[in-house]
Amino acid sequence: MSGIIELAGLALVIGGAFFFTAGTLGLIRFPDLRSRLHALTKADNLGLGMLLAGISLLLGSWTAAAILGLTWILALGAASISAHVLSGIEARQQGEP
Amino acid sequence: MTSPTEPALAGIPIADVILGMGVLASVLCTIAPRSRFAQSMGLLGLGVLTTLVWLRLDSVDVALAEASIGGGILAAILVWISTKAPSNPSPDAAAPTRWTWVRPAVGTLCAVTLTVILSSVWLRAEQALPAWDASLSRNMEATGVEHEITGVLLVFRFYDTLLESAVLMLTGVAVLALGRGDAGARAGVDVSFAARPPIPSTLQWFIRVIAPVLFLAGLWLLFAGSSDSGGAFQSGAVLCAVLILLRSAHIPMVTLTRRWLMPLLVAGVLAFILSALTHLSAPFPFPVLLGVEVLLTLGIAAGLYAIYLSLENPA
Amino acid sequence: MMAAALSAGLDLGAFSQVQWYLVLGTAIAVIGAVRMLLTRDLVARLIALNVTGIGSLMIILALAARTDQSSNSGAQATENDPVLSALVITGLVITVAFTGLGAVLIRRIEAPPRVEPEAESALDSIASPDAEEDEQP
Amino acid sequence: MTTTLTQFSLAALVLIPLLSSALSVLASGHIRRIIGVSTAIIVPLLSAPILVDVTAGETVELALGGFAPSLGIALRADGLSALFLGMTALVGAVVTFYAAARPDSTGTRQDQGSTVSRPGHAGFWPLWLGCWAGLNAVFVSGDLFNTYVGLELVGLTAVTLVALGGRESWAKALRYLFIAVLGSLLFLVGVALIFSVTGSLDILESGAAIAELANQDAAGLTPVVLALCLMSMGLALKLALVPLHGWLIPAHSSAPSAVSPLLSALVIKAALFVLLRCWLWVAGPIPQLSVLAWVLAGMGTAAILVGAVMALQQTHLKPLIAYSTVAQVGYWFLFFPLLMDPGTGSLEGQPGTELQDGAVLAGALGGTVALALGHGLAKASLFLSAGHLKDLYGTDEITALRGAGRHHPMLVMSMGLSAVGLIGLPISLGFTGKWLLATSAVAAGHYWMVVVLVAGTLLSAAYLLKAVAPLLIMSEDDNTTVTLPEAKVPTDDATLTGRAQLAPFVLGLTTILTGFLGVWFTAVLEVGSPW
Repeated sequence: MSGIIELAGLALVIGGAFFFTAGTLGLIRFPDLRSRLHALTKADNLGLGMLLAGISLLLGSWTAAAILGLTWILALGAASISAHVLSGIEARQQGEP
Repeated sequence: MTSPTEPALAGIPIADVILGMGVLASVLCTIAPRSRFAQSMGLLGLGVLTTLVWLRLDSVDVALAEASIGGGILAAILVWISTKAPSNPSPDAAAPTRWTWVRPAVGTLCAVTLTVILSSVWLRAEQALPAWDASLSRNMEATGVEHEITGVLLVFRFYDTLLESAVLMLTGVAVLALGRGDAGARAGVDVSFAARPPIPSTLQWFIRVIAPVLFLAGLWLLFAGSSDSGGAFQSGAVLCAVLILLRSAHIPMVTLTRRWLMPLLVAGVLAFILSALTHLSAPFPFPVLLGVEVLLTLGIAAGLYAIYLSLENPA
Repeated sequence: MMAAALSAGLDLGAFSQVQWYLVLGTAIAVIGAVRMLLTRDLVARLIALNVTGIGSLMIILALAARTDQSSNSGAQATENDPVLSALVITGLVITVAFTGLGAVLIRRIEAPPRVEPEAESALDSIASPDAEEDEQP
Repeated sequence: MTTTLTQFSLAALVLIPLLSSALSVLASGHIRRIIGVSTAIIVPLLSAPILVDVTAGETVELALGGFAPSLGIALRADGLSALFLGMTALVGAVVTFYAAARPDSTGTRQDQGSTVSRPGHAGFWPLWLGCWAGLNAVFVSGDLFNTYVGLELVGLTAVTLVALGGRESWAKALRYLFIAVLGSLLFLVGVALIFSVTGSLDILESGAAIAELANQDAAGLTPVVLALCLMSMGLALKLALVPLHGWLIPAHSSAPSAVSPLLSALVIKAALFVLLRCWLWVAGPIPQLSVLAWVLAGMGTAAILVGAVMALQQTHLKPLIAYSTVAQVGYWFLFFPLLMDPGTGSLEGQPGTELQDGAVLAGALGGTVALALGHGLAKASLFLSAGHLKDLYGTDEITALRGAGRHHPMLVMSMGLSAVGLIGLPISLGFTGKWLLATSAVAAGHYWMVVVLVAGTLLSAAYLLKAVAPLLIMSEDDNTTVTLPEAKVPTDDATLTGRAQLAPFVLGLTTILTGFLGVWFTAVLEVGSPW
């Protein structure tokens, strides 16, 4: 039983790492601010979620899972709000000049 | 710590080699650029990587302190001095000497030779173990605290912590004295009424939602300090971060700041001095310890917030 | 000369993690100190001072980790040395205190002498970080 | 165990000024002056029992919190710290009375509404009392890292005290901040090196470990030599030794008139005290350090000459006095080569010269400490008088102040007295220091030091007379009455400025009176000395 949990955990962690690299690639490749923000918030948040799930599986304790879940929600909030603010500024700048 | 099975390059685990190279790279991209904003962002990146180094060196307390003080409060300071760049360009750019490569070349040459000399001495110095391992574990139960670092900070070497919180208090007093205002009891505090930059409503909403959570996290860090890693300095920095967020979200805190900033700034040091004078050669009882630590946390938050206030409106 | 010194250092048995961070901390402290002494821009000097602080604290914490590694008495894998960690935390807070004071002094030096409290929106200056916008709107 | 009175006063010397600094933050302008004056009365009273106990011959020690030194921190006051504490208490109290009598001398402030800057800054009090606590913390600390924290406390408050001088002193204060922090970080890396070799942070314990390491194998001492180099460089930066003195002149001369004496007389003494502790108590005279000792002595000699030559070219009083500080710092580094080989070989033949082994070392250290403390008293009085004149007449240009002696006899008299102390003319503390240093140099066969001392004395006589003489002489050519720039001070608080002139006079007088204490100095320094 524990072997499967460990395997699943490792798979999640590797998946998370993959999504992070995808997000960074998006940041470098995409031309304008909006699509970069899009790539970043989407891929990184998902990657972070998988990473944290994998780690809590590997740690195997419910309290750790709860704390990691809380950190994930906070990170989600921070990422989406800052993306919103940045695109808001960019929109106002596009609008002005 | 580093389990022997970890893959190693000449004895150093691979993870540390990569992290070390990352830190060196971020140091170079902190000091190399000429624009202030790039340097500030480089320093913040360096702060994050240094937090990882502290974790690799197996010290969670220092990592927490670096993340909250080095990363958080430093970010607030650097944003203000890098975005409010003066109209005149930085002095370096103003004096393009004919050989612009001379200065960096001399710098790198000196840096390389000094590093080689210093590190060759470090490597050949045979280390001596600290003399306090045994006495530390023996006296730990006299402190009434389980976590060793908090025990050292607040009981064994409380004098260092007292002087150091006095340094932070006097920094708060200094930056307020440098501000405008008649340097009386509320020197520079009326600075907090100056205009604040407007921010979009979503950010304001998010800050109002997240502030209690962060406040709770700060308090948890403070009380976790007695049994696990955490303590006065880390929680003080988190509380100051909450204050900065509330201030930038235009939450009306003017009367709060006017009445409470100075007393809070001073209360921690006053309580620490009075309890130190009464317990000169006897360790602190636990209630005194807890009271002093809570007041210290508020003092640290007030000190760092005073720095932010006078940075925001130098007036 | 440098190669000899380095090789002399290297063949000193296995290069343990502690010594790697000792050398790294020394390098960072030296780079920061040299950069601070060579530049005239105030913010660059303040940031270089911070880098030197990080380097010197890394040296102390590497010493803290050292105690549990070379004490391979194997009896108990003690966590690293709490006293030195406490010193590093104290050093960290002192570095931030000085950085704060330096930053306020820089702001005071660079703020034009008799400016009314700036009411312009700082949002634009944040939004366009690279253009060093003039402060007066 | 109960703490005796002297042990309590050991800790109270640091905690009481810190307590009053914290209280003064809450108080308004007027009450801050009362708190400041009361602290200036309490601190000398606290340092009295320590001086008595130390002259009785035993070092006062207090293990804080009841924990032994290697784990906890021990406060320790031996001969060296008792003397420095005494001088700091005296100079600090007198300058505090001066600042209380003349609040305008504490800096310039800009009120909330107006943009014009007015003299007097109430922020002076918490910062100065914090600086005083930091100084006392450095002098009584028995732990290396605790000394670092004390140095930082002194550095931070000193930087801000300079910055109180208004807009043109901010840039200079910032430059002082960079140098002070760089010096402290170098000192911190040196402490880490010492710790890594000795395993303890306590001064006496690490000194014993190094001594035992020295007679074991000399190879293990390279880290100690490197640590001493780093510490000496860091502290030389904070002491403004010649090649590194650029920051001191603008900082000390643009500081407010109540702050300059504190900087020159007290703040740089903390770095000198730590240097003496590290060289004598931690490292001890190990032969590997002789190269570094000669480098420091060379820099000291250069300091005496360069400082004096630059002082001769100054036209304003305060920069001239700041350069005189740079010159006097050189004297305190001359005795290091003596430390390395105090052999009295050169005196075999002469009759009646069998000195015990430690005599040369005791004489050299006594001379250096007497010079440092004499400089503290004299420089404080000189800076106070120069600041007083600058505040009164708006300028400290020497030619503009020609003939000021007629209106302020006591002020110029105290400048004369402190000039005697700085030059080292007989019966002043400076003379005692130079005499002790010269005799131990001759005993140890270092004749070059006598040449340097004589040259330094002549040069300091030149630039100090250049500063003080015009104030006494009426106009040179014809005897028309001298036109002084009109006094800026409103006539109603003339009594205050009158009484405030007493402060530099008292300090000038003590430089002369303490000249008789030469023997007592060497006796007190014997207590807890490493040899």
